[in-house]
Amino acid sequence: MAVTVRFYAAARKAAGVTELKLDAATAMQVLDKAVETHPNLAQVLPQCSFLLNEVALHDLNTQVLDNATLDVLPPFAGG
Amino acid sequence: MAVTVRFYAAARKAAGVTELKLDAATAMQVLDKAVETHPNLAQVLPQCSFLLNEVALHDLNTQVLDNATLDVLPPFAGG
Amino acid sequence: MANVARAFVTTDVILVSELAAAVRSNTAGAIVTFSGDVRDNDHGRDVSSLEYEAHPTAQNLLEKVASEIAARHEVLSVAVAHRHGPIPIGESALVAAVSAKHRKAAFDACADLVDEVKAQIPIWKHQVFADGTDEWVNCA
Amino acid sequence: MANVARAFVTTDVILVSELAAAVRSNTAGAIVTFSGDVRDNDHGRDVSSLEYEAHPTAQNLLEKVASEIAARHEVLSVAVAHRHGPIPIGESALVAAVSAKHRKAAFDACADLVDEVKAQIPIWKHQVFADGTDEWVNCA
Repeated sequence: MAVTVRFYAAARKAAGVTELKLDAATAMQVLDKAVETHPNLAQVLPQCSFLLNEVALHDLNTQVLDNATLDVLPPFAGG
Repeated sequence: MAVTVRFYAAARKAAGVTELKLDAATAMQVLDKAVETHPNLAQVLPQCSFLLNEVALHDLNTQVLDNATLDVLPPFAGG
Repeated sequence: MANVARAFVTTDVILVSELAAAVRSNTAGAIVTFSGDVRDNDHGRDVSSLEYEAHPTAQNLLEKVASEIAARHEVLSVAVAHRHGPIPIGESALVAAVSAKHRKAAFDACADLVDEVKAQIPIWKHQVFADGTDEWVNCA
Repeated sequence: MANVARAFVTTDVILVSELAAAVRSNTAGAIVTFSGDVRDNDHGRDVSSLEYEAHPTAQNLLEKVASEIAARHEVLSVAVAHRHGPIPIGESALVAAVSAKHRKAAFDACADLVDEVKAQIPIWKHQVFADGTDEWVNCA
């Protein structure tokens, strides 16, 4: 499935890019592929939460549909 | 001793006057004399606190000096 | 050590924004304000007008309470004002503002300040109801 | 049932007085406001500039949090705004205002609202220090 990964804040800094487009079947696979090509992500991903098509994702084994968007959100720091 | 008693808020309403001048030796005597001439004070005095020359008075048996001022303060209701 | 930016009684309108500005600083991360406003009802009865009476010592005592709050909490600056005389419905009777590095101290100190003002400052509220009756609040 | 008067993210200056006015009513006896301001220091280091980044869902989530707070407390009206983009030192990043009949509910709801915004809204803070280094806050 063609998936877009979007990186925010510290995740974007670690990735060095704003988004990636890649092919994967599950959310976990998306992240594994992203770390392969952008290894600095490995340090920030364990702290992150994720949105699949802008809905909170609780299980990384969830399958992704074609054209899905996976957002990588570092710990919030509003206020 | 010549003493001035000043009434505030609900105490003034009960007394019907803003202040009284009377002769007494203790704070208690001042209040007793005030109630004698203004009996409606009897209902409000038990809830009141007092200032003798603008300092909080904790013992009504305290002697009053000549020209002292005794303030009668109903329960506060600021804010 | 925290400072008392303002502490006063007045018969004029009190602006919350003015007290907030008085406690503001570039080191403060949080400002909490309280405004106690005159309501058009009390215990289910319509209030048509309202007046506060302040004892001559109210100003000094307000300064004292503000200093105590500034010393008691981890805050940067404290301001408080109480209005007396007639106050139109919807306007502020009591305004407090507190700045602090961190928000919890600002919330705690502001709530504590309001409690202490209500407990310690010799000010009284007189309400006139829509039916023409009136009362001194807190005095049966 | 309490209402949400305002809930928005913005890149403009947020005025506390505007949110306070939005929650005001003649039945409200208490208005509590919070302003979380950009400080010139953090953990003892001088901050020279600061920027917030907001996720596209931040607006919707802010509305949701405000509604939850309005339902959870005995309050009349709730307003909240979060600024993003660059924010000058001393200006507000997060502003909340709550009105209630009684002050305790207003204080509690306003503090709860700020806590929930910080926990639930996808917004990030980027600080640049005087020594030229920078950090995304909360992310080692």
